[in-house]
Amino acid sequence: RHEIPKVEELEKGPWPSFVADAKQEALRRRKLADDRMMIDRYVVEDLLGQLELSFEDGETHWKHGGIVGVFGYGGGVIGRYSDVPEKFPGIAHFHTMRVNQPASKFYKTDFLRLLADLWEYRGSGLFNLHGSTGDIILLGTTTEQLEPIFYDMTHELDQDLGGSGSNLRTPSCCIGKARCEFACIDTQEMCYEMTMHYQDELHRPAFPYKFKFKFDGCPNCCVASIARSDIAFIGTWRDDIRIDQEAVKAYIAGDIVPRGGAQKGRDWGKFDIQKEVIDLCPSQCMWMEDGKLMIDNENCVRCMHCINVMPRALKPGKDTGVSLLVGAKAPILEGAQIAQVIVPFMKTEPPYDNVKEVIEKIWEFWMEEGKNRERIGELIQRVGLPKFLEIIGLPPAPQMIKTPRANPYIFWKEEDVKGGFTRDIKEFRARHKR
Amino acid sequence: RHEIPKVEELEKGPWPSFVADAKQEALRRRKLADDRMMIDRYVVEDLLGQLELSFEDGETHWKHGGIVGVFGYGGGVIGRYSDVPEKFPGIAHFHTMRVNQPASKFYKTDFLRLLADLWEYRGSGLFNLHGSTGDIILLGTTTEQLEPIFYDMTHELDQDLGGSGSNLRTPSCCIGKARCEFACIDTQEMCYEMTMHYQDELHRPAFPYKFKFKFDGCPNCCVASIARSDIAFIGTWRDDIRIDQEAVKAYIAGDIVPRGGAQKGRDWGKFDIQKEVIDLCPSQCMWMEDGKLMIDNENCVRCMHCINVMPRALKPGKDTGVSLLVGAKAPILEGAQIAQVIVPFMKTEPPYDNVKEVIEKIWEFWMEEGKNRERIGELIQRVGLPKFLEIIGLPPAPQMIKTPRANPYIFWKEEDVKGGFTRDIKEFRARHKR
Amino acid sequence: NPTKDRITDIGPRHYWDNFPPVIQNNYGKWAYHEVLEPGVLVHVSETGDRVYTVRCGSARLMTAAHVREICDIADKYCDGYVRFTTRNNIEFLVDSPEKVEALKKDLAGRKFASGSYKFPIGGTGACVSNIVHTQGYVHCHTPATDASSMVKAVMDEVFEYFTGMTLPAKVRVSMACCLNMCGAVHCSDIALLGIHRKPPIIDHEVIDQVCELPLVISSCPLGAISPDKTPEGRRTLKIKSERCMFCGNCYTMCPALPIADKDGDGVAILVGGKLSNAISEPKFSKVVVAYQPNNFPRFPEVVNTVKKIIEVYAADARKHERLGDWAERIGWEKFFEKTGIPFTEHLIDDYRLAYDTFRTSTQFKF
Amino acid sequence: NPTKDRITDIGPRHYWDNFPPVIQNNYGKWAYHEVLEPGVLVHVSETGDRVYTVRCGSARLMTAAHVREICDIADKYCDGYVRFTTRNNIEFLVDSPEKVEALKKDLAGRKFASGSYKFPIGGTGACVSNIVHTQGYVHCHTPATDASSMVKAVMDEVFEYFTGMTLPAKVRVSMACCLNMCGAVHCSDIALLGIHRKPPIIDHEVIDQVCELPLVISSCPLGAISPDKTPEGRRTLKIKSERCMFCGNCYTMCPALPIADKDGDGVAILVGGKLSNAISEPKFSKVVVAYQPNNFPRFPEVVNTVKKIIEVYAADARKHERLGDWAERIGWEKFFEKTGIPFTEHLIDDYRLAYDTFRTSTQFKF
Ligand code: SRM
Ligand code: SRM
Ligand code: SRM
Ligand code: SRM
Ligand code: SF4
Ligand code: SF4
Ligand code: SF4
Ligand code: SF4
Ligand code: SF4
Ligand code: SF4
Ligand code: SF4
Ligand code: SF4
Repeated sequence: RHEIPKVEELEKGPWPSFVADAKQEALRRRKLADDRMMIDRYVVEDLLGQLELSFEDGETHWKHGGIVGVFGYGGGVIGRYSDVPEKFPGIAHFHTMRVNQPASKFYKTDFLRLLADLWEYRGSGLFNLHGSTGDIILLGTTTEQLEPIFYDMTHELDQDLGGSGSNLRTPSCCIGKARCEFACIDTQEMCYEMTMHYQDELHRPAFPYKFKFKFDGCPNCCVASIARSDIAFIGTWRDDIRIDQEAVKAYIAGDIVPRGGAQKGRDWGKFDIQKEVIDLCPSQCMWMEDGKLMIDNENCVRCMHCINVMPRALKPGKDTGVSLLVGAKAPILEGAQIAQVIVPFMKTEPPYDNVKEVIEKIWEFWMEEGKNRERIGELIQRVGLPKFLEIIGLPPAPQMIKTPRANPYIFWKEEDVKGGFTRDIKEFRARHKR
Repeated sequence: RHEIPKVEELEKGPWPSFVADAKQEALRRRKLADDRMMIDRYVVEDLLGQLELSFEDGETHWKHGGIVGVFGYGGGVIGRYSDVPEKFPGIAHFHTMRVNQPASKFYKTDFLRLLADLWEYRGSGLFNLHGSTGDIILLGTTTEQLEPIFYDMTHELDQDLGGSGSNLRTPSCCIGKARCEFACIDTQEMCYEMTMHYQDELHRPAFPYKFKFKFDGCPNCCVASIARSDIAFIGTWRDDIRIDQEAVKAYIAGDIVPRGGAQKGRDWGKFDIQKEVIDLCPSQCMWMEDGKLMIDNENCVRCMHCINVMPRALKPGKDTGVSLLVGAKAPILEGAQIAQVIVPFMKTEPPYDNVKEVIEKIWEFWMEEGKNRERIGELIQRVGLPKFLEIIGLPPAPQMIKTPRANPYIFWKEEDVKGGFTRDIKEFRARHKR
Repeated sequence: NPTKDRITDIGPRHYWDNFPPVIQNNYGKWAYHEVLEPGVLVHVSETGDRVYTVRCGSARLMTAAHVREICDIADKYCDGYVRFTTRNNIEFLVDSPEKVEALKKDLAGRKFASGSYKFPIGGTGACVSNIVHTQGYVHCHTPATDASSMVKAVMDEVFEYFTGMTLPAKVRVSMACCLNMCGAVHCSDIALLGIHRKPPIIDHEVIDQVCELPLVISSCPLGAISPDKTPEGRRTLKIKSERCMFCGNCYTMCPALPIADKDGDGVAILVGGKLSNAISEPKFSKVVVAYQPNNFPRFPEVVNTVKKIIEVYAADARKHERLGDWAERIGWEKFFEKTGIPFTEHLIDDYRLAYDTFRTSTQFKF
Repeated sequence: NPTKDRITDIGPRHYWDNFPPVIQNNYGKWAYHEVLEPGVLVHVSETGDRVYTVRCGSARLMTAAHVREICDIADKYCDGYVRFTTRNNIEFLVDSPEKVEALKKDLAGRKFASGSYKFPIGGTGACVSNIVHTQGYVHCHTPATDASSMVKAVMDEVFEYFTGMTLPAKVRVSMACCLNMCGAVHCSDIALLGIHRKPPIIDHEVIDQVCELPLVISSCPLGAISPDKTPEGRRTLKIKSERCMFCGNCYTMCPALPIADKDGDGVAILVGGKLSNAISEPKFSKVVVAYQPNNFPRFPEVVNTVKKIIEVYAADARKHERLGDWAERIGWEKFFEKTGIPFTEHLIDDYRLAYDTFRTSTQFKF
């Protein structure tokens, strides 16, 4: 329908081309029967057309926001309207729906097919698999279709929407125990339980701003929890790394390829345990003794490096649990934050009541003290970590900081100081002339 | 004169006792002829008495400030009055004078004797050798004595006062070339020249706040320039570290004691060049090759460690010059600062005109933009380093930073951007409907 | 009546049902893994079971048709199961080496009409994996650049690094089209970030009707916005442009402050961030190129810079060393020297925690 | 007439005249040095000349009598030259080993009436050198503790570390009696710092006469001070005590806001700073004890803590490792464990750059 030379440029090259893909869908839609589509036939073509125009203008052609949604939910739908609807009527409305992905994104094809059918029928047929937060993103439909889609999805697919707006966002987790030998916690179960337990918080915005949960099975952080969630749940252990000395020898001898072969695209020479593991250990707590690899576990910071490089010889300990880190976010407004430790270690079992208790205390505090659009990480910075800990009832621990304060600007409380704060100038002046 | 049991406690113990010393002076004053003292005979005894009272009260007994000085100078004297003068009349006035010490604090005894005589005659006879900034501190005299002391000092001792108040403070330098093999710049000459050249700035406050110069001959920073001066001048080099391979061998063989024997109070075992030098090199740019010590000088960060440990084998390069770091200060108010690099390297020769040019540009900027009681380091933080560099006319260099910015909050200027900042909403709305 | 028969709060499907049997049977029992070749993993269970994973790139933005094709493949080889990774790659899991071979062959043969691979195999180990990214012109109202096109342009150019494992360590590239950073680029080895460089235009005609002016004023982190009146006496705002850092937060709050501009907008490149705690702590990416133009659709300047950085890193870094660890080891001054990227004043921090980025020592290289 | 014959702006004496001949002759020509024994250095020149330095402790606060005694010694052994170090030690320079021996003997014999050494030899190499400090109750109006007495108490207790060279590296102790930190304690291995813990008292009767109220209000970095009226309608100030961090800056600006208090004032202990660029970059000292009482005149709590820290450090650190580098290597959590110092909420930063002190990784020890 439109001339799209710049967009078509993107069909070339080896990497999967979303343009080529979109064009196949566009073609398909051209041929589809009218009753197989509840929205504009040319929706995909118009989208590509508007993209071309955006390239030319160097500016987006979507209008600002727009509040749409499904009844009773405050999130899950992002309203979107073209600002050149006369040129691209197919995308005059082009709302996305965020669909809560299953934990760690395993699918049965029957579900995916149903979803594809539904979305081709009532929407553009375009997906993001997946959105940055983890949702299945259904890209582009009209306002009228929102309720029917929700109805079909809940009734036929047993599937709910995800989060958007000032609420709990769709939690997400790494593959964990499903296919990873490093997992110290059951990320899927934890993610699922928290998602289900906090359905209300997820669907009905009542927070000062967005709030994200992410669950990583170990400090490798494959779901980026430490950088992208208001509470990062990260599996770890507190006993000793398990060592199989025979396997260590096999690594040294070159019988097992290090890091599971993840670097074998280049010839790095023979594996050197000293240079590649021991010298790179951030806490310098490893050494060789009589051909055995020794670890001073008390000084290990559980960085995973040695385990990553020699997964057949080393394994996390067995006394596993979770570390809670709080406050990661993107730079708007105070600058980006990586999450900070607030619970160095806790044991927990489904239904994770002790973890929920911490979560709820944090929310309570945030809802009370947080300003509009203030993330929890910013709030902690504003009120100070000591005060935050006091209110949440967590004991201060050196694990929460990289280093003690350098400045001596301590907020003493009245009860800390003998005699309190109130003093009498007369008494003082009796001792000290002006 | 006074009961001073607590103070007298401090006469005990091996470390030189200022109390025992003060008591010997007090005794001496008791015996001194009246015409040998222009201030109260009991000044020292009253000082000790007031100290005892302060111990009891847990509070100082000096009044707040007091503006006194010598004619035509805005600094050099710190006014001080007792707040219990009726008890301790000898120290009712107890001003200090700051006397500009000679560079790196070498003295001839004739000068010190004259000064001791003068100060015993017209002051308390108590000194600090030296004050934290570097001055000779004359502790305690009366207002009337200030002018006579200044007269005697300038006429008989050829000696001027130092700084206090919102001016250039007394510059100070490490021992440098006078007795140190590491000195890359002539710290005494530079310190002296700057002191003399800027006498007006030193004596007549016209700055927003204090300003300090300190000169260190090398990155060991023996005069603490990097932490305690608004401009730190630190000697360095940019060619190669000079190596005497024979001496290296001698160190390895144990024929020369490492670090000049500075650690020989304990048996640390045989010197291990690998562990003690090569492994501790912060830039990891050293290695042994065929019994020779190799340095990849391009990657050396001139930390001095290897030179410190093996001074007979290693010496700084010969292409020496000075690094300028700006903005060190104590924590009031924004928190303490260590000085930051603004000129990574410059060559300079007496009278250091190129350095003075930088200094003067900094002052000009600070006097224009600085708020009352704002140190230059705080001002740079307030306006931003890029803007500071632009105004001073220094080219930005990666040596000035530890790391590039993590946030993308860049202040683009209008001239950076094609088309400038002014845009027309009508034109925009022609492309984009509301 | 939308509440009729209404079902709500049912959440996602339960994960267990989505697991293929081999995963169900070995849940929590995995003993170790190996990357057999780029894109092909095997995980070995304590029970002796093995699961083979073939990982393929994906554009993330995909159609129903493409999803069905994925399902076809999964049905054919994987008993109807498939998964997506946290970086939007597609994973086909099978339980025997034979199936791996058949699957690989099948996948390699599938191409779009234009010749691009539909399912390029790779994205494992010391590679450039898929680029995490955002909506751009495809769906968002605040972008300063486009996402999908830039990702395609970059991935085309670094394709060999996706299908190979030749790097010292993994290189994670992320992309976000505005400072909101939905691509969470703040901790990536290489981050591509859309940036605005002109202050918002004020739509005086409507602003007092469509926006809460006091809220907009307080939304500006630098206090650049203040109340004003139009000549006609209408309430409006004014912006001190020398205070504006082009963050776009005011536009997020108020549609009458459009900030996008053809000449103003472009791309910043950040490098050296990471997420994992392995060896070094997670860290932020740092801005090393303040601006490159929005040269649609293939962003040659951006692509070349990314490639150059990867190449210099690949040649210079040590085994196991992430990009940021490399840059810190050699020193940022050497990073600029080696990559040939010019150092400009824009790269010097002047925001809130700027002091901590200043060089407060004489330890630097010339 | 004070301007008669006035001489001004003559600066200090020129350094060259103050140099003993051996220094003049070998200026800039020194080849290397050695610490022959604690307190005794030899520097060897390229010319073959040698200068021997005997370094002695000093109280810094000294009398004319003491200065004359120093001069007597310098006249006797050093041709009338003497110098002071940047840490207030006294240096006697001689040109032969024989003179060193005579000098040492002489110095060792000189004691005050009470038995303290006048000139303890030491302060070189891996020692605790003299404590840089400030005025305290001897001369200042803002102290939260006393300086000279605390220094004496500490040095008495760590005397063996001054006269020995048994530590892994130098340990620099500094002392400042209030947050102005004239002792520049912010970058010391161990820093003793007087702190206030009660907000200022307001001297309502005089404040509007002796202080510029707006200046005082703006002097508070936390905006804790605001205008107020007395019952009599006089202009005065009020202080929100929950916002006050007891910095004392308002008192510096205004004598009608005394902040010192017997029960409020005390000592904080900071550790791990350094100035030199050797091995690690210069760094700030960190608060590890938020408060210890002003137990005059010997501060047993402070002295014990200092001693404990030095002992644990001496036993645990590696050769060449400064205290801060040691603490960072073992981790601050281990620092607290090993020294037995309790970790309290007061040690967690909540000032401007606090975020950079937070642990943003899972890398920590239990
Ligand atoms: C769809 C998605 C990008 C994508 O293409 O994947 C997205 C899209 C938007 N994000 Fe986001 N964010 C998305 C994940 C993120 C992430 C990544 C994450 O969650 O891991 C971040 C960074 C992490 C964080 O939370 O800080 C993120 C940080 C933001 C911010 C900045 C928040 C901050 O505190 O700094 C905004 C601005 C705002 O909320 O007003 C924002 C706002 C937006 C809005 C709603 C635009 C706006 O200004 O109102 C975008 C709607 C685009 C559209 O039209 O569809 N988005 N956003 C992601 C959600 C998909 C999903 O549900 O799976
Ligand atoms: C005498 C001396 C302490 C000593 O016992 O040695 C001293 C004494 C005072 N200093 Fe200082 N400062 C002294 C060196 C320092 C240093 C160290 C240095 O210069 O290397 C510093 C830290 C470095 C710096 O400049 O930041 C220092 C940082 C301060 C500050 C905080 C300044 C800041 O920007 O953070 C103040 C507060 C003020 O200026 O109002 C201050 C203020 C004062 C005042 C004037 C008190 C006041 O609030 O007005 C003190 C007078 C005490 C008295 O009655 O004698 N003094 N002051 C030092 C000067 C002696 C000399 O000239 O040699
Ligand atoms: C599949 C996936 C998890 C998922 O739930 O989807 C995953 C799976 C594995 N990760 Fe990961 N990681 C996955 C995203 C991540 C991420 C997140 C990201 O990139 O956004 C990270 C953090 C990256 C960072 O630091 O910036 C991540 C950091 C690691 C590390 C730490 C590497 C390091 O040097 O810092 C390891 C250990 C290793 O590589 O040896 C690891 C190791 C692994 C192992 C070997 C774990 C195991 O035993 O199975 C898995 C296969 C490795 C491989 O791909 O070669 N995984 N891994 C993700 C695949 C993404 C992709 O398609 O490319
Ligand atoms: C005399 C003095 C300079 C002066 O102008 O007065 C001086 C003199 C020497 N210093 Fe220093 N330093 C002097 C204060 C300093 C200071 C400043 C301070 O402590 O306030 C520092 C910075 C301390 C810090 O980092 O906190 C200092 C850090 C060094 C270093 C670096 C040590 C390190 O491990 O970080 C060296 C190298 C070494 O020790 O091998 C050094 C080395 C030296 C040498 C060996 C240089 C030489 O070749 O002559 C000198 C004799 C060493 C000795 O005392 O064992 N000097 N030196 C100062 C003596 C102070 C005292 O009485 O104790
Ligand atoms: S975060 Fe750890 S447990 Fe989870 S997938 Fe990655 S390596 Fe495995
Ligand atoms: S997990 Fe990390 S810190 Fe612990 S021993 Fe292994 S490499 Fe060292
Ligand atoms: S700073 Fe360097 S040159 Fe100066 S005395 Fe110290 S070691 Fe010598
Ligand atoms: S001076 Fe420092 S950085 Fe340079 S080679 Fe020596 S130890 Fe290494
Ligand atoms: S990064 Fe910005 S422009 Fe891109 S999707 Fe997110 S909010 Fe929209
Ligand atoms: S773009 Fe950001 S800095 Fe500029 S006016 Fe808007 S909110 Fe303020
Ligand atoms: S530190 Fe404070 S109390 Fe001590 S001398 Fe300096 S200003 Fe006075
Ligand atoms: S002591 Fe400091 S924080 Fe407290 S009121 Fe005074 S200036 Fe403000």
